[in-house]
Amino acid sequence: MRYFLILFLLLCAFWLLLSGYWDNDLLLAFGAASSLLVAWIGSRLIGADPPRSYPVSIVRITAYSWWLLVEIVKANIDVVKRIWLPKEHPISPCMARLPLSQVSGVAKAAYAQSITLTPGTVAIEVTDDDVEVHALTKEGLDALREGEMDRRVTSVEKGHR
Amino acid sequence: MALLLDLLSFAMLLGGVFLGISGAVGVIRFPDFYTRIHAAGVTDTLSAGLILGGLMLQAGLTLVTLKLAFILMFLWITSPVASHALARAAMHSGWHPRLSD
Amino acid sequence: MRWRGRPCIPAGIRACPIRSAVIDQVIDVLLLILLVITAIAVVRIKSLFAVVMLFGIYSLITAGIFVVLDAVDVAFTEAAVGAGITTVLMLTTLARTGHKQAPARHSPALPLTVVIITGAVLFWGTQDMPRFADPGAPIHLHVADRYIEAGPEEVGVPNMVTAVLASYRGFDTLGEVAVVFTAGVGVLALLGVRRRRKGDGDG
Amino acid sequence: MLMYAMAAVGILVVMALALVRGFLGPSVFDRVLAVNMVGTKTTLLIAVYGFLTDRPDFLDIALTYALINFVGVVAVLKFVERVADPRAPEDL
Repeated sequence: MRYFLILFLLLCAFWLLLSGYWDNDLLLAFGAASSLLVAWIGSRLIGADPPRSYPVSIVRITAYSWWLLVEIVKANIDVVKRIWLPKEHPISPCMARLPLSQVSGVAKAAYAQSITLTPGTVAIEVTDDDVEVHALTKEGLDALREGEMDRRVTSVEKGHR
Repeated sequence: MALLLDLLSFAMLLGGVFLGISGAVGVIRFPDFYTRIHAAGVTDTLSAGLILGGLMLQAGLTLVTLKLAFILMFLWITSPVASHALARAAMHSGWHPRLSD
Repeated sequence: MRWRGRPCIPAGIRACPIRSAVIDQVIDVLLLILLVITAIAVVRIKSLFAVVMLFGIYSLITAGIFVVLDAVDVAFTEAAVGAGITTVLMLTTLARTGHKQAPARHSPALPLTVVIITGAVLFWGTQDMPRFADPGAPIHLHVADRYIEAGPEEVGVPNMVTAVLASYRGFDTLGEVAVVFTAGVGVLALLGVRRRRKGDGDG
Repeated sequence: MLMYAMAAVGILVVMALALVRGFLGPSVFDRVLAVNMVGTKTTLLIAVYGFLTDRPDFLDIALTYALINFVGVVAVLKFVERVADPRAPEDL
Protein backbone atom coordinates (compact mmCIF):
# COMPACT_ATOMS: atom_id res chain seq x y z
CA MET A 1 0.00 0.00 0.00
CA ARG A 2 2.83 2.35 0.87
CA TYR A 3 4.55 1.44 -2.37
CA PHE A 4 1.33 2.13 -4.25
CA LEU A 5 0.94 5.57 -2.66
CA ILE A 6 4.54 6.60 -3.29
CA LEU A 7 4.36 5.43 -6.87
CA PHE A 8 1.07 7.24 -7.41
CA LEU A 9 2.37 10.54 -6.04
CA LEU A 10 5.60 10.27 -8.03
CA LEU A 11 3.68 9.55 -11.22
CA CYS A 12 1.36 12.49 -10.60
CA ALA A 13 4.32 14.80 -10.09
CA PHE A 14 5.98 13.43 -13.22
CA TRP A 15 2.80 13.89 -15.23
CA LEU A 16 2.40 17.49 -14.07
CA LEU A 17 6.01 18.30 -14.86
CA LEU A 18 5.95 16.85 -18.33
CA SER A 19 2.52 17.95 -19.46
CA GLY A 20 2.78 21.56 -18.41
CA TYR A 21 -1.03 21.88 -18.19
CA TRP A 22 -1.97 22.88 -14.69
CA ASP A 23 -5.35 24.49 -15.17
CA ASN A 24 -7.34 22.19 -17.44
CA ASP A 25 -9.69 20.11 -15.30
CA LEU A 26 -10.34 17.47 -17.92
CA LEU A 27 -6.64 16.89 -18.53
CA LEU A 28 -5.83 16.88 -14.83
CA ALA A 29 -8.47 14.21 -14.32
CA PHE A 30 -7.03 12.14 -17.16
CA GLY A 31 -3.55 12.51 -15.69
CA ALA A 32 -4.72 11.45 -12.24
CA ALA A 33 -6.64 8.50 -13.71
CA SER A 34 -3.68 7.26 -15.73
CA SER A 35 -1.34 7.66 -12.75
CA LEU A 36 -3.77 5.64 -10.67
CA LEU A 37 -3.97 2.91 -13.29
CA VAL A 38 -0.20 2.67 -13.70
CA ALA A 39 0.37 2.71 -9.94
CA TRP A 40 -2.17 -0.10 -9.56
CA ILE A 41 -0.53 -2.19 -12.29
CA GLY A 42 2.89 -1.44 -10.80
CA SER A 43 1.92 -2.54 -7.31
CA ARG A 44 0.34 -5.69 -8.75
CA LEU A 45 3.58 -6.46 -10.60
CA ILE A 46 5.59 -6.07 -7.43
CA GLY A 47 3.15 -8.33 -5.61
CA ALA A 48 3.47 -9.13 -1.94
CA ASP A 49 7.19 -8.35 -1.87
CA PRO A 50 7.64 -4.59 -2.23
CA PRO A 51 11.23 -3.36 -2.51
CA ARG A 52 12.69 -2.05 0.71
CA SER A 53 13.30 1.65 0.71
CA TYR A 54 16.62 3.05 1.83
CA PRO A 55 17.21 6.43 3.39
CA VAL A 56 19.39 8.32 0.96
CA SER A 57 22.16 10.71 1.79
CA ILE A 58 21.88 13.28 -0.97
CA VAL A 59 25.34 14.68 -0.27
CA ARG A 60 27.08 11.34 -0.62
CA ILE A 61 25.16 10.43 -3.75
CA THR A 62 25.98 13.77 -5.33
CA ALA A 63 29.64 13.44 -4.45
CA TYR A 64 29.72 9.95 -5.92
CA SER A 65 27.89 11.03 -9.10
CA TRP A 66 30.40 13.80 -9.57
CA TRP A 67 33.31 11.41 -9.19
CA LEU A 68 31.62 8.95 -11.54
CA LEU A 69 31.11 11.68 -14.13
CA VAL A 70 34.84 12.47 -14.11
CA GLU A 71 35.59 8.75 -14.47
CA ILE A 72 33.18 8.51 -17.40
CA VAL A 73 34.90 11.40 -19.15
CA LYS A 74 38.34 9.85 -18.60
CA ALA A 75 37.17 6.44 -19.80
CA ASN A 76 35.57 7.97 -22.89
CA ILE A 77 38.80 9.73 -23.84
CA ASP A 78 40.70 6.50 -23.38
CA VAL A 79 38.36 4.45 -25.57
CA VAL A 80 38.28 7.13 -28.27
CA LYS A 81 42.10 7.08 -28.34
CA ARG A 82 42.02 3.34 -28.86
CA ILE A 83 39.52 3.71 -31.68
CA TRP A 84 41.42 6.30 -33.69
CA LEU A 85 45.01 5.34 -32.85
CA PRO A 86 45.03 1.54 -32.68
CA LYS A 87 48.80 1.43 -33.28
CA GLU A 88 49.78 3.61 -30.34
CA HIS A 89 47.00 2.41 -28.05
CA PRO A 90 46.28 -1.24 -28.79
CA ILE A 91 43.31 -2.96 -27.21
CA SER A 92 43.75 -6.03 -25.05
CA PRO A 93 40.31 -7.44 -24.22
CA CYS A 94 40.21 -9.47 -21.04
CA MET A 95 37.79 -10.80 -18.45
CA ALA A 96 37.92 -11.35 -14.73
CA ARG A 97 35.77 -11.92 -11.68
CA LEU A 98 36.15 -9.10 -9.21
CA PRO A 99 34.96 -9.20 -5.61
CA LEU A 100 32.36 -6.71 -4.47
CA SER A 101 31.87 -5.47 -0.94
CA GLN A 102 28.33 -4.06 -1.03
CA VAL A 103 25.65 -5.67 1.10
CA SER A 104 22.30 -4.63 -0.32
CA GLY A 105 21.04 -5.55 -3.76
CA VAL A 106 20.51 -1.93 -4.69
CA ALA A 107 24.14 -1.06 -3.97
CA LYS A 108 25.37 -4.09 -5.93
CA ALA A 109 23.24 -3.02 -8.86
CA ALA A 110 24.59 0.51 -8.54
CA TYR A 111 28.15 -0.81 -8.63
CA ALA A 112 27.51 -2.98 -11.68
CA GLN A 113 25.73 -0.07 -13.31
CA SER A 114 28.70 2.22 -12.67
CA ILE A 115 31.08 -0.35 -14.13
CA THR A 116 29.02 -0.60 -17.30
CA LEU A 117 28.42 3.15 -17.53
CA THR A 118 32.15 3.82 -17.85
CA PRO A 119 33.08 2.80 -21.39
CA GLY A 120 35.81 0.20 -21.51
CA THR A 121 34.35 -2.02 -18.84
CA VAL A 122 31.10 -4.00 -18.90
CA ALA A 123 29.65 -6.00 -16.04
CA ILE A 124 28.47 -9.29 -17.46
CA GLU A 125 27.29 -11.29 -14.48
CA VAL A 126 26.62 -10.17 -10.94
CA THR A 127 26.39 -12.71 -8.15
CA ASP A 128 26.17 -12.24 -4.41
CA ASP A 129 29.85 -11.71 -3.84
CA ASP A 130 31.51 -11.04 -7.14
CA VAL A 131 31.00 -9.43 -10.50
CA GLU A 132 32.28 -10.70 -13.85
CA VAL A 133 33.74 -7.90 -15.90
CA HIS A 134 34.77 -7.71 -19.53
CA ALA A 135 37.25 -4.93 -20.19
CA LEU A 136 38.60 -3.45 -23.39
CA THR A 137 42.10 -3.17 -21.98
CA LYS A 138 44.19 -4.76 -19.27
CA GLU A 139 44.83 -1.31 -17.80
CA GLY A 140 41.11 -0.67 -17.45
CA LEU A 141 40.59 -3.96 -15.67
CA ASP A 142 43.55 -3.33 -13.37
CA ALA A 143 42.24 0.11 -12.50
CA LEU A 144 38.92 -1.44 -11.59
CA ARG A 145 40.65 -4.19 -9.63
CA GLU A 146 42.27 -1.61 -7.38
CA GLY A 147 38.76 -1.18 -6.09
CA GLU A 148 38.29 2.56 -5.76
CA MET A 149 34.87 2.46 -7.39
CA ASP A 150 33.88 -0.48 -5.20
CA ARG A 151 34.97 1.39 -2.07
CA ARG A 152 33.12 4.53 -3.03
CA VAL A 153 29.86 2.70 -3.74
CA THR A 154 30.19 0.87 -0.43
CA SER A 155 30.82 4.10 1.43
CA VAL A 156 27.68 5.61 -0.09
CA GLU A 157 25.82 2.51 1.05
CA LYS A 158 27.30 2.69 4.55
CA GLY A 159 26.30 6.30 4.83
CA HIS A 160 22.74 5.09 4.57
CA ARG A 161 22.84 2.90 7.61
CA MET B 1 27.59 36.49 -22.40
CA ALA B 2 25.10 35.12 -24.90
CA LEU B 3 27.90 34.74 -27.41
CA LEU B 4 29.97 32.84 -24.88
CA LEU B 5 27.03 30.54 -24.19
CA ASP B 6 26.52 29.98 -27.90
CA LEU B 7 30.18 29.16 -28.39
CA LEU B 8 30.16 26.79 -25.45
CA SER B 9 27.12 24.89 -26.63
CA PHE B 10 28.54 24.83 -30.16
CA ALA B 11 31.69 23.24 -28.79
CA MET B 12 29.64 20.75 -26.78
CA LEU B 13 27.50 19.75 -29.76
CA LEU B 14 30.58 19.34 -31.95
CA GLY B 15 32.32 17.34 -29.26
CA GLY B 16 29.26 15.14 -28.87
CA VAL B 17 29.05 14.49 -32.59
CA PHE B 18 32.77 13.74 -32.75
CA LEU B 19 32.47 11.24 -29.91
CA GLY B 20 29.41 9.73 -31.56
CA ILE B 21 31.22 9.21 -34.83
CA SER B 22 34.25 7.84 -32.96
CA GLY B 23 32.08 5.34 -31.17
CA ALA B 24 30.37 4.31 -34.39
CA VAL B 25 33.75 3.84 -36.09
CA GLY B 26 34.78 1.74 -33.13
CA VAL B 27 31.64 -0.35 -33.46
CA ILE B 28 32.60 -1.09 -37.05
CA ARG B 29 36.29 -1.50 -36.42
CA PHE B 30 36.63 -3.49 -33.22
CA PRO B 31 37.25 -7.20 -33.69
CA ASP B 32 34.53 -8.93 -31.69
CA PHE B 33 31.12 -8.33 -30.24
CA TYR B 34 32.18 -7.70 -26.64
CA THR B 35 34.69 -5.02 -27.60
CA ARG B 36 32.05 -3.36 -29.76
CA ILE B 37 29.86 -2.89 -26.69
CA HIS B 38 32.56 -0.62 -25.24
CA ALA B 39 32.60 1.50 -28.39
CA ALA B 40 28.81 1.74 -28.35
CA GLY B 41 29.10 2.82 -24.72
CA VAL B 42 30.99 5.92 -25.85
CA THR B 43 28.08 7.01 -28.03
CA ASP B 44 25.57 6.38 -25.25
CA THR B 45 27.38 8.13 -22.41
CA LEU B 46 29.54 11.16 -23.11
CA SER B 47 28.37 11.76 -26.67
CA ALA B 48 24.71 11.89 -25.66
CA GLY B 49 25.62 13.87 -22.55
CA LEU B 50 27.51 16.53 -24.52
CA ILE B 51 24.81 16.88 -27.16
CA LEU B 52 21.98 17.14 -24.63
CA GLY B 53 24.14 19.41 -22.46
CA GLY B 54 24.73 21.73 -25.38
CA LEU B 55 20.99 21.90 -25.96
CA MET B 56 20.39 22.54 -22.27
CA LEU B 57 22.69 25.57 -22.37
CA GLN B 58 20.59 26.98 -25.16
CA ALA B 59 17.31 26.34 -23.40
CA GLY B 60 18.28 27.99 -20.14
CA LEU B 61 16.31 27.44 -16.95
CA THR B 62 13.02 26.25 -18.40
CA LEU B 63 10.82 23.19 -18.56
CA VAL B 64 12.72 22.28 -21.72
CA THR B 65 15.96 21.88 -19.80
CA LEU B 66 14.18 19.74 -17.27
CA LYS B 67 12.92 17.46 -20.03
CA LEU B 68 16.39 17.27 -21.56
CA ALA B 69 17.73 16.34 -18.13
CA PHE B 70 15.10 13.62 -17.89
CA ILE B 71 16.10 12.26 -21.29
CA LEU B 72 19.74 12.21 -20.25
CA MET B 73 18.90 10.56 -16.95
CA PHE B 74 16.81 7.84 -18.59
CA LEU B 75 19.51 7.29 -21.19
CA TRP B 76 22.22 6.96 -18.56
CA ILE B 77 20.16 4.62 -16.45
CA THR B 78 18.87 2.43 -19.26
CA SER B 79 21.89 2.19 -21.56
CA PRO B 80 24.13 0.34 -19.08
CA VAL B 81 21.25 -2.01 -18.33
CA ALA B 82 20.84 -2.66 -22.05
CA SER B 83 24.61 -3.21 -22.50
CA HIS B 84 24.69 -5.53 -19.52
CA ALA B 85 21.66 -7.48 -20.75
CA LEU B 86 23.26 -7.73 -24.19
CA ALA B 87 26.57 -9.02 -22.87
CA ARG B 88 24.83 -11.40 -20.50
CA ALA B 89 22.53 -12.78 -23.18
CA ALA B 90 25.53 -13.28 -25.47
CA MET B 91 27.47 -15.04 -22.73
CA HIS B 92 24.55 -17.30 -21.87
CA SER B 93 24.18 -18.22 -25.50
CA GLY B 94 27.72 -19.56 -25.42
CA TRP B 95 29.19 -16.78 -27.55
CA HIS B 96 32.56 -16.39 -25.89
CA PRO B 97 34.70 -13.29 -26.17
CA ARG B 98 38.03 -13.26 -27.92
CA LEU B 99 40.62 -12.43 -25.28
CA SER B 100 44.07 -11.07 -25.88
CA ASP B 101 46.06 -13.73 -24.08
CA MET C 1 16.04 30.98 -31.67
CA ARG C 2 16.37 31.52 -27.95
CA TRP C 3 13.94 29.62 -25.80
CA ARG C 4 14.62 31.32 -22.56
CA GLY C 5 11.37 32.08 -20.78
CA ARG C 6 9.25 30.92 -23.69
CA PRO C 7 6.19 28.96 -22.66
CA CYS C 8 5.62 25.52 -24.07
CA ILE C 9 3.20 25.92 -26.93
CA PRO C 10 0.71 23.05 -27.14
CA ALA C 11 0.96 20.84 -30.19
CA GLY C 12 -1.18 21.79 -33.09
CA ILE C 13 -2.22 25.37 -32.37
CA ARG C 14 1.07 27.11 -32.97
CA ALA C 15 1.95 28.97 -36.09
CA CYS C 16 4.34 27.16 -38.39
CA PRO C 17 7.84 28.42 -37.56
CA ILE C 18 10.10 29.84 -40.15
CA ARG C 19 12.81 27.33 -40.75
CA SER C 20 15.66 26.72 -43.05
CA ALA C 21 14.17 24.64 -45.83
CA VAL C 22 17.59 23.54 -47.06
CA ILE C 23 18.62 21.90 -43.81
CA ASP C 24 15.24 20.22 -43.56
CA GLN C 25 15.66 18.80 -47.02
CA VAL C 26 19.15 17.58 -46.30
CA ILE C 27 17.95 15.72 -43.22
CA ASP C 28 14.96 14.40 -45.15
CA VAL C 29 17.10 13.08 -47.98
CA LEU C 30 19.63 11.51 -45.62
CA LEU C 31 16.85 9.74 -43.71
CA LEU C 32 15.29 8.50 -46.93
CA ILE C 33 18.65 7.19 -48.14
CA LEU C 34 19.08 5.28 -44.89
CA LEU C 35 15.55 3.96 -45.31
CA VAL C 36 16.20 2.71 -48.85
CA ILE C 37 19.46 1.06 -47.82
CA THR C 38 17.72 -0.69 -44.94
CA ALA C 39 14.90 -1.84 -47.21
CA ILE C 40 17.35 -3.30 -49.72
CA ALA C 41 19.21 -5.07 -46.94
CA VAL C 42 15.93 -6.49 -45.63
CA VAL C 43 15.23 -7.95 -49.07
CA ARG C 44 18.73 -9.31 -49.56
CA ILE C 45 19.43 -10.89 -46.18
CA LYS C 46 18.31 -14.48 -45.79
CA SER C 47 18.50 -14.78 -42.03
CA LEU C 48 15.04 -13.96 -40.76
CA PHE C 49 16.31 -12.91 -37.36
CA ALA C 50 18.52 -10.24 -38.90
CA VAL C 51 15.54 -9.15 -40.99
CA VAL C 52 13.44 -8.62 -37.87
CA MET C 53 16.21 -6.53 -36.31
CA LEU C 54 16.55 -4.48 -39.48
CA PHE C 55 12.80 -3.96 -39.50
CA GLY C 56 13.18 -2.40 -36.06
CA ILE C 57 15.75 0.02 -37.50
CA TYR C 58 13.46 0.63 -40.49
CA SER C 59 10.62 1.61 -38.16
CA LEU C 60 12.84 3.96 -36.19
CA ILE C 61 14.03 5.71 -39.34
CA THR C 62 10.44 5.94 -40.60
CA ALA C 63 9.47 7.51 -37.29
CA GLY C 64 12.30 10.01 -37.78
CA ILE C 65 10.89 10.91 -41.19
CA PHE C 66 7.43 11.38 -39.68
CA VAL C 67 8.93 13.73 -37.13
CA VAL C 68 10.57 15.75 -39.90
CA LEU C 69 7.18 15.85 -41.66
CA ASP C 70 5.64 17.29 -38.48
CA ALA C 71 3.45 14.22 -37.94
CA VAL C 72 4.53 13.79 -34.35
CA ASP C 73 1.63 11.56 -33.30
CA VAL C 74 2.18 9.21 -36.21
CA ALA C 75 5.87 9.07 -35.41
CA PHE C 76 4.98 8.14 -31.89
CA THR C 77 2.74 5.29 -32.97
CA GLU C 78 5.31 4.10 -35.48
CA ALA C 79 7.99 3.89 -32.82
CA ALA C 80 5.78 2.11 -30.30
CA VAL C 81 4.06 -0.27 -32.68
CA GLY C 82 6.63 -0.65 -35.44
CA ALA C 83 9.83 -0.83 -33.44
CA GLY C 84 8.35 -2.21 -30.23
CA ILE C 85 5.36 -4.49 -30.53
CA THR C 86 5.87 -5.68 -34.10
CA THR C 87 9.42 -6.76 -33.35
CA VAL C 88 8.27 -8.81 -30.39
CA LEU C 89 5.38 -10.33 -32.37
CA MET C 90 7.66 -11.27 -35.26
CA LEU C 91 10.19 -12.78 -32.87
CA THR C 92 7.42 -14.80 -31.24
CA THR C 93 6.46 -16.05 -34.67
CA LEU C 94 10.07 -16.91 -35.46
CA ALA C 95 10.24 -18.92 -32.25
CA ARG C 96 7.41 -21.10 -33.58
CA THR C 97 8.77 -21.41 -37.12
CA GLY C 98 12.32 -21.31 -38.46
CA HIS C 99 15.09 -18.75 -38.59
CA LYS C 100 15.97 -19.17 -42.26
CA GLN C 101 14.21 -18.01 -45.36
CA ALA C 102 13.33 -20.88 -47.68
CA PRO C 103 15.10 -20.73 -51.05
CA ALA C 104 12.93 -19.26 -53.80
CA ARG C 105 11.24 -21.90 -55.96
CA HIS C 106 10.47 -19.69 -58.91
CA SER C 107 12.25 -16.94 -60.75
CA PRO C 108 11.79 -13.43 -59.37
CA ALA C 109 11.12 -11.96 -62.82
CA LEU C 110 7.31 -11.96 -62.68
CA PRO C 111 6.92 -10.47 -59.19
CA LEU C 112 9.59 -7.92 -59.99
CA THR C 113 7.72 -6.82 -63.13
CA VAL C 114 4.45 -6.52 -61.20
CA VAL C 115 6.12 -4.48 -58.48
CA ILE C 116 7.85 -2.18 -60.94
CA ILE C 117 4.64 -1.58 -62.89
CA THR C 118 2.66 -0.90 -59.69
CA GLY C 119 5.36 1.46 -58.48
CA ALA C 120 5.41 3.29 -61.80
CA VAL C 121 1.61 3.68 -61.74
CA LEU C 122 1.70 5.00 -58.19
CA PHE C 123 4.49 7.38 -59.07
CA TRP C 124 2.53 8.58 -62.08
CA GLY C 125 -0.51 9.01 -59.84
CA THR C 126 1.38 11.39 -57.56
CA GLN C 127 1.50 13.86 -60.45
CA ASP C 128 -2.20 14.53 -59.87
CA MET C 129 -1.78 15.18 -56.17
CA PRO C 130 -1.52 18.73 -54.85
CA ARG C 131 1.95 19.96 -54.01
CA PHE C 132 3.29 19.02 -50.59
CA ALA C 133 2.06 21.45 -47.90
CA ASP C 134 0.00 23.42 -50.43
CA PRO C 135 -2.52 25.47 -48.40
CA GLY C 136 -4.93 25.43 -51.33
CA ALA C 137 -5.10 21.64 -51.49
CA PRO C 138 -8.66 20.22 -51.22
CA ILE C 139 -7.91 18.47 -47.95
CA HIS C 140 -7.15 21.78 -46.28
CA LEU C 141 -10.33 23.43 -47.56
CA HIS C 142 -12.81 20.96 -46.10
CA VAL C 143 -13.35 20.55 -42.32
CA ALA C 144 -9.72 20.85 -41.25
CA ASP C 145 -9.98 24.60 -40.68
CA ARG C 146 -12.88 24.18 -38.33
CA TYR C 147 -11.10 21.46 -36.37
CA ILE C 148 -8.07 23.66 -36.02
CA GLU C 149 -9.95 26.79 -35.04
CA ALA C 150 -12.78 25.43 -32.89
CA GLY C 151 -11.16 22.23 -31.67
CA PRO C 152 -9.38 23.52 -28.56
CA GLU C 153 -12.53 25.22 -27.24
CA GLU C 154 -15.07 22.62 -28.28
CA VAL C 155 -13.22 19.55 -27.08
CA GLY C 156 -10.88 21.02 -24.52
CA VAL C 157 -7.93 18.84 -25.49
CA PRO C 158 -4.77 20.58 -26.61
CA ASN C 159 -3.63 17.83 -28.96
CA MET C 160 -5.58 18.19 -32.16
CA VAL C 161 -5.12 14.65 -33.37
CA THR C 162 -6.62 13.39 -30.14
CA ALA C 163 -9.48 15.85 -30.44
CA VAL C 164 -10.32 14.66 -33.95
CA LEU C 165 -9.93 10.96 -33.19
CA ALA C 166 -11.72 10.86 -29.87
CA SER C 167 -14.39 13.48 -30.39
CA TYR C 168 -15.12 14.53 -33.96
CA ARG C 169 -14.64 11.02 -35.26
CA GLY C 170 -15.47 9.26 -32.04
CA PHE C 171 -17.77 6.66 -33.61
CA ASP C 172 -15.18 5.93 -36.26
CA THR C 173 -12.60 5.27 -33.58
CA LEU C 174 -15.04 3.16 -31.59
CA GLY C 175 -15.56 1.02 -34.69
CA GLU C 176 -11.80 0.66 -35.17
CA VAL C 177 -11.31 -0.33 -31.58
CA ALA C 178 -14.08 -2.93 -31.94
CA VAL C 179 -12.36 -4.34 -35.04
CA VAL C 180 -8.98 -4.53 -33.31
CA PHE C 181 -10.56 -6.12 -30.25
CA THR C 182 -12.35 -8.73 -32.37
CA ALA C 183 -9.13 -9.47 -34.22
CA GLY C 184 -7.28 -9.90 -30.94
CA VAL C 185 -9.94 -12.21 -29.54
CA GLY C 186 -9.90 -14.19 -32.79
CA VAL C 187 -6.13 -14.63 -32.69
CA LEU C 188 -6.28 -15.72 -29.06
CA ALA C 189 -9.03 -18.22 -29.88
CA LEU C 190 -6.98 -19.58 -32.80
CA LEU C 191 -3.71 -19.89 -30.92
CA GLY C 192 -5.32 -21.11 -27.73
CA VAL C 193 -4.16 -19.98 -24.32
CA ARG C 194 -2.86 -23.23 -22.95
CA ARG C 195 -0.06 -22.62 -20.56
CA ARG C 196 1.01 -19.12 -19.68
CA ARG C 197 4.05 -18.58 -21.78
CA LYS C 198 6.10 -15.45 -21.61
CA GLY C 199 6.28 -14.83 -25.33
CA ASP C 200 2.49 -14.69 -25.65
CA GLY C 201 2.06 -12.06 -23.01
CA ASP C 202 4.70 -9.78 -24.46
CA GLY C 203 2.62 -8.63 -27.40
CA MET D 1 20.76 27.29 -36.31
CA LEU D 2 23.88 26.12 -38.10
CA MET D 3 25.13 24.23 -35.07
CA TYR D 4 21.88 22.30 -34.72
CA ALA D 5 22.01 21.40 -38.40
CA MET D 6 25.58 20.18 -38.07
CA ALA D 7 24.69 18.17 -35.01
CA ALA D 8 21.67 16.64 -36.78
CA VAL D 9 23.73 15.64 -39.82
CA GLY D 10 26.45 14.28 -37.55
CA ILE D 11 23.93 12.13 -35.70
CA LEU D 12 22.63 10.87 -39.05
CA VAL D 13 26.18 9.84 -39.96
CA VAL D 14 26.42 7.94 -36.67
CA MET D 15 23.13 6.21 -37.49
CA ALA D 16 24.44 5.25 -40.92
CA LEU D 17 27.60 3.78 -39.40
CA ALA D 18 25.55 1.84 -36.85
CA LEU D 19 23.44 0.58 -39.73
CA VAL D 20 26.59 -0.78 -41.39
CA ARG D 21 27.24 -2.85 -38.26
CA GLY D 22 23.62 -4.00 -38.42
CA PHE D 23 24.16 -5.28 -41.97
CA LEU D 24 27.50 -6.88 -41.27
CA GLY D 25 26.36 -8.74 -38.19
CA PRO D 26 27.80 -11.32 -37.85
CA SER D 27 26.09 -12.45 -34.66
CA VAL D 28 22.54 -11.63 -33.63
CA PHE D 29 23.93 -9.61 -30.72
CA ASP D 30 25.83 -7.30 -33.05
CA ARG D 31 22.55 -6.57 -34.75
CA VAL D 32 20.73 -5.92 -31.48
CA LEU D 33 23.59 -3.58 -30.56
CA ALA D 34 23.10 -1.76 -33.84
CA VAL D 35 19.34 -1.47 -33.28
CA ASN D 36 19.96 -0.09 -29.81
CA MET D 37 22.43 2.44 -31.17
CA VAL D 38 20.09 3.57 -33.92
CA GLY D 39 17.37 3.91 -31.29
CA THR D 40 19.35 6.11 -28.93
CA LYS D 41 20.60 8.20 -31.83
CA THR D 42 17.01 8.66 -33.01
CA THR D 43 16.24 10.04 -29.55
CA LEU D 44 19.08 12.52 -29.86
CA LEU D 45 18.14 13.37 -33.43
CA ILE D 46 14.58 14.22 -32.43
CA ALA D 47 15.80 16.37 -29.54
CA VAL D 48 18.21 18.26 -31.82
CA TYR D 49 15.56 18.52 -34.49
CA GLY D 50 13.17 20.07 -31.97
CA PHE D 51 15.72 22.81 -31.41
CA LEU D 52 16.43 23.14 -35.11
CA THR D 53 12.79 23.88 -35.85
CA ASP D 54 12.24 25.71 -32.58
CA ARG D 55 9.56 23.37 -31.27
CA PRO D 56 10.22 22.15 -27.75
CA ASP D 57 7.28 19.72 -27.70
CA PHE D 58 9.39 17.31 -29.70
CA LEU D 59 11.21 16.56 -26.49
CA ASP D 60 8.26 14.55 -25.17
CA ILE D 61 8.63 12.30 -28.17
CA ALA D 62 12.35 11.98 -27.58
CA LEU D 63 11.70 11.11 -23.95
CA THR D 64 9.26 8.38 -24.86
CA TYR D 65 11.58 7.07 -27.55
CA ALA D 66 14.36 6.62 -25.04
CA LEU D 67 12.05 4.47 -22.92
CA ILE D 68 10.46 2.50 -25.77
CA ASN D 69 13.88 1.73 -27.18
CA PHE D 70 15.05 0.38 -23.86
CA VAL D 71 11.95 -1.76 -23.33
CA GLY D 72 12.23 -3.06 -26.88
CA VAL D 73 15.89 -4.03 -26.55
CA VAL D 74 15.34 -5.81 -23.25
CA ALA D 75 12.31 -7.66 -24.66
CA VAL D 76 14.32 -8.80 -27.67
CA LEU D 77 17.19 -9.95 -25.45
CA LYS D 78 14.83 -11.87 -23.18
CA PHE D 79 13.56 -13.59 -26.26
CA VAL D 80 17.00 -14.31 -27.69
CA GLU D 81 18.28 -15.72 -24.45
CA ARG D 82 15.26 -17.96 -24.03
CA VAL D 83 14.45 -19.18 -27.50
CA ALA D 84 17.27 -18.76 -29.98
CA ASP D 85 19.53 -21.68 -30.58
CA PRO D 86 22.81 -20.82 -28.88
CA ARG D 87 24.89 -23.17 -31.01
CA ALA D 88 24.21 -21.46 -34.30
CA PRO D 89 24.90 -17.76 -33.81
CA GLU D 90 26.33 -17.31 -37.29
CA ASP D 91 23.07 -18.55 -38.65
CA LEU D 92 20.78 -16.25 -36.76
